[in-house]
Amino acid sequence: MTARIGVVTFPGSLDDRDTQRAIRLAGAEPVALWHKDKDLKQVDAVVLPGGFSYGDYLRAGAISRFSPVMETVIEQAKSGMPVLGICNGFQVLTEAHLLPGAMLGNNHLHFICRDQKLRVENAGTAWTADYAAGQEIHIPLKNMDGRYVADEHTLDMLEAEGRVAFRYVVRGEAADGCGNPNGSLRDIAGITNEAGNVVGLMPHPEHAVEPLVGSGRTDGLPFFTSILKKLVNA
Amino acid sequence: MSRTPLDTVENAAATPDVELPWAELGLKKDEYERVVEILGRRPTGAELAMYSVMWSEHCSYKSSKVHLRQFGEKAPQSDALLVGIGENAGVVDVGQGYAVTFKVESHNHPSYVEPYQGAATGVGGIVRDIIAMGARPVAVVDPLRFGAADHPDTKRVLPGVVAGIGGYGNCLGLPNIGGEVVFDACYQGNPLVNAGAIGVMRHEDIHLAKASGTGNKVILYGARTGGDGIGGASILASETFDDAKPSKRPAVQVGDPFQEKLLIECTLEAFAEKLVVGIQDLGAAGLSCATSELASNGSGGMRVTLDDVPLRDSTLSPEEILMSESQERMCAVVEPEKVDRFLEICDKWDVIATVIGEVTDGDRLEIFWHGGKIVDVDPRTVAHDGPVYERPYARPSWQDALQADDANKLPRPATGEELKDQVLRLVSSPNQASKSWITSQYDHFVQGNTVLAQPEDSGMIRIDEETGLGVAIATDGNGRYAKLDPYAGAQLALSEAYRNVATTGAKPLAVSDCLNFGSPEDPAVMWQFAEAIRGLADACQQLGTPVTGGNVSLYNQTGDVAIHPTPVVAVLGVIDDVARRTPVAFQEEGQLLYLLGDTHEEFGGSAWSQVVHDHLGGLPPKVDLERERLLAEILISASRDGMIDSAHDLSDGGLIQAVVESALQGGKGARLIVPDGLDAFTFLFSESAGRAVVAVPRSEELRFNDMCGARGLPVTRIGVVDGTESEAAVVEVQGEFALSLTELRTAHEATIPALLA
Amino acid sequence: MARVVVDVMLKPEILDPQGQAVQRALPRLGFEGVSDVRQGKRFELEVDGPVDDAALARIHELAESFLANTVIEDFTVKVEEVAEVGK
Amino acid sequence: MARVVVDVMLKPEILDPQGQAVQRALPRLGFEGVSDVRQGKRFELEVDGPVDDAALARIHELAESFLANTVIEDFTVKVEEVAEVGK
Ligand SMILES: Nc1ncnc2c1ncn2[C@@H]1O[C@H](COP(=O)(O)OP(=O)(O)O)[C@@H](O)[C@H]1O
Ligand SMILES: [Mg+2]
Repeated sequence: MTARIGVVTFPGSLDDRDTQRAIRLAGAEPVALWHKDKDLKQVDAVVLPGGFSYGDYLRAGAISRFSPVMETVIEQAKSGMPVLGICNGFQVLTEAHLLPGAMLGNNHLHFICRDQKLRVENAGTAWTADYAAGQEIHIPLKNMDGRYVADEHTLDMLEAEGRVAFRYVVRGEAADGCGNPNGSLRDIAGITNEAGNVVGLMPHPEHAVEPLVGSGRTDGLPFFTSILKKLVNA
Repeated sequence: MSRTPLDTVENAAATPDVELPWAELGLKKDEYERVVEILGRRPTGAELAMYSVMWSEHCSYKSSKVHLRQFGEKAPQSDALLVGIGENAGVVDVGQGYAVTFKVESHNHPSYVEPYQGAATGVGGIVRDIIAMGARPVAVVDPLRFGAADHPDTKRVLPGVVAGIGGYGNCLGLPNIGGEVVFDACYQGNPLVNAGAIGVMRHEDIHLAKASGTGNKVILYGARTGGDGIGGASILASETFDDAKPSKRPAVQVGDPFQEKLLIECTLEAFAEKLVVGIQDLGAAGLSCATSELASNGSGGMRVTLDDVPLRDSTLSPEEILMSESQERMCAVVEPEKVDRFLEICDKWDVIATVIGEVTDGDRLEIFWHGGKIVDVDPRTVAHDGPVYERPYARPSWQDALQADDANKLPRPATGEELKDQVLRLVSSPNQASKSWITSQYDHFVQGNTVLAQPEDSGMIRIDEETGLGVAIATDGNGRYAKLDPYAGAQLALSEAYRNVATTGAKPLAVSDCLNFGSPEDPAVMWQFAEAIRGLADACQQLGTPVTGGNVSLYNQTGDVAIHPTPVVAVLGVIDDVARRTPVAFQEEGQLLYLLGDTHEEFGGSAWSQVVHDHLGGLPPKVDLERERLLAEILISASRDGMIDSAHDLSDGGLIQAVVESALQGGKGARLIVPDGLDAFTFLFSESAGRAVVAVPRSEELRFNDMCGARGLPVTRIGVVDGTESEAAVVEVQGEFALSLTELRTAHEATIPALLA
Repeated sequence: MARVVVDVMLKPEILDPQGQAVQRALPRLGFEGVSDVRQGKRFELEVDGPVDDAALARIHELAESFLANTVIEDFTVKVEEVAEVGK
Repeated sequence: MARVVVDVMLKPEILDPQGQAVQRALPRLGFEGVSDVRQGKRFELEVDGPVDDAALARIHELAESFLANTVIEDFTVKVEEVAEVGK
């Protein structure tokens, strides 16, 4: 038996097929979920993929957050089901208050697409167990609204509880993908909830799973093997 | 002025003396008389609206048609061509049952008025052309031209255009895999915003724009229709017919990429279920174009009830509805029993869809409004029988003087120090500098199949995961060359794009073009246009790459001053296994650098003459298509057989520009030796065509040399890849100068952000 | 029919790069004496029926839960006179 | 110091995809009775010195040439009372 991992398609989702491919390459079974269905088709985990759901109109993730599928995702996430939000998915998770803080427009006001260097800060979540804490990886980043913002109190809490999952590596050469790409507070690239089952990040691990395409690296694969191991061993 | 209730066909027949504002709608007197002759009566307002937009330069190609014919007449025999010129986009067989469609279009003028929206809707339009062929769009490219880099208006236009292309393309989920950015004062008031798209489908999924099968339904779906882009029609509506109407009609369209993304998904789902008989996107001339083209390409006629068109603005007149260019709309012809399913799919994607008519067994296009028949025409006369002009053309009087002003006579650098200084000026000049500030605003990862993207020589997309089948595309065009000699300039544009595709290891298959010129009413411009087409058609014939479609943009001029003639050429190629692609970046220290091809003293129109002397004169580099073909064959074989690890074609900026780019991308230095028989300056800066630099692993040296020798391609060893950036590597020309990668990187990468950020 | 306007602005403590970009451009345009610029959103809602307290309360709720993200934004709700707005 | 507010809205005849997306979402949120939504921009400018007619004229010019693209957008300029804005 392998794990079934759902990938939600919202209107305007873009990286949903790519995420399904990454799940397949990791050895799990991708299951397409539709935003209008509350039914999660008995999946073991859910990924909210990247894209511009509802065109990112109003605010990124703000409209999708109210879709029928999210009612179930919110409910299930609260009772422990692993949920990963990538880029637009991360934005949906903050809008749904499954993760604290909010995403704002990049401080340079442009879309940015590059192979970004990250440090794994928390290798204990459902989605990061195959990394080592402190490991530095390159994962493609591509977004308009990637600036993570929260109040000081929340930021301190995230740090104290080890809930900053990924940070942008800021020392080193820009040509090597270093530097805070969007003005995110405390260089935060991704965070987790208290239980470690819900993780959101801006960069796109599903575009770093094959040497031939995308960034040409495979640094993103451990996201999908982490969750697979967890689910199969569960 | 009171309005007659409705200008029906009946009414028009009964009131032959009513004067219609044909001149305001852009028709010439004889064109209007031709309409009257075709109809055997005066047209109704709605008919006049249709004829006037469909017979415009933009839709009818009336000035360019007589020349464009050469692309068909001289078309090389090619088994790869599945659908040729005349459809929304050409279709090329790339093997394994896959077909690829691609096309480039211009959105120049709107992008000057409103850079963001103009560029965004340009992407939207070209993508709908691709969907209309039955294909899933897989990538976009954007050849761009702007005024001088340091002109204040460039700072308004460029960032808006780039944000618009990115805003729309990124939101659609289409990777941007290539394009161009060129600055020249001649584009100051006429930036060129060309956008291209590629789509992939199975052979059996090719769809055409035709309405056949009596009783089949015509479905309009997508955005509601508003008063966009109907300048002419509002004259018709307000002056002749109803003065009380609001005259405010937007001159600029606003794009809704989210709506278009839904349109793509629901169209592809309908294709997959075989629900669609014929399909047409709505672009220029909106419903006028879609209905008349669908009807005239099919076997029957068509009846349309305009009242059923969903409107965004309820005050629109029927003439305006027919002419509206509202974005994000498509028109499908569907068998009656499949209509419900089609509507269901639209509903699933929250796309508004409405049956607005049906295919009839006659051969007339009839359109109704409020119960009256307002259009009754033979659709062919609207769509295909537009006027054709043989515009006068003449070689301009200044051409000789321009060509006599020989760039080879310009003062050249005399010392190593001067050479070094000019290399730095070259690689940091706006046209040769890194465009990553621009291209990093485009998503090139989405869809997970991007093998190569900018700044590679061509973009490459994997289309089959199992076999690694892929396609490559490059777009090129050098307006400076074309100004010096439009015939050769067009051939050089093709040569360069062809070479760029081959450099990555793909075999060039077919061509699309976007021909950007000044006013066709100027005989000098018309000569440039005629020469460019003749050059391109001749060269396509010789290289065996048919032109599958394209776009003409005329009237790109400010007052009497036209832009440089700018034929932009896109070449599509195929590669059996993308794992064999060749990148630009140097891969490994110690690999040997070879220059393929011949280097002559050719500086006319060169980047060096522009950057160092602000000069444009002389002749462009000599065209040698047989050499291009041989070079391409060698590059493709070498890539397939693993003989080269990196390759970069030589074009503007010459050899030094190419070597610096490969070095910076790979983070590796290079040591170069000026070959016997060449001086350092010519070696570094000449822009002779038909050349590339390749890096060969030492183990392959013999095999590679033998192959070139056997096939008769000149090959010269010019140096070696040496040193890594982290250890202070340099690009050195022995006995002349050395520049550190750090210094080169700063020079190459700082220019554009400094101008625009 | 009445128009209700909801203005949404970033909270003062949140960096507003759009507003800053405008402000930075002003001197270049020969425009001095503006010490701060903030950019926000304006929503114009055309409401059927009377805009009584109950309706306003509902719009307030809508703004709070949807039009604004109160983690980062503040908002105000006001009813606009139906009179034509001058330029 | 005074605050001048420039509201920039798409012209009524221009498609407003953002406003439409908001409007279409309302029924799903259980919110009925809004027949149209338009979304625009609001700029708050903190102006040093007095906002006299000359200053207003200059801000008007700024709005016309920079803050709005009058090909597709309309704008209004108004001075806001310095009093704290209620929530
Ligand atoms: N507007 C653009 N959009 C996307 N890619 C671009 C754009 N402008 C330039 N590029 C990319 O940058 C690289 C260098 O451009 P250029 O020097 O024009 O290439 P070449 O000389 O090989 O034709 C190419 O990969 C090209 O596709
Ligand atoms: Mg090239």
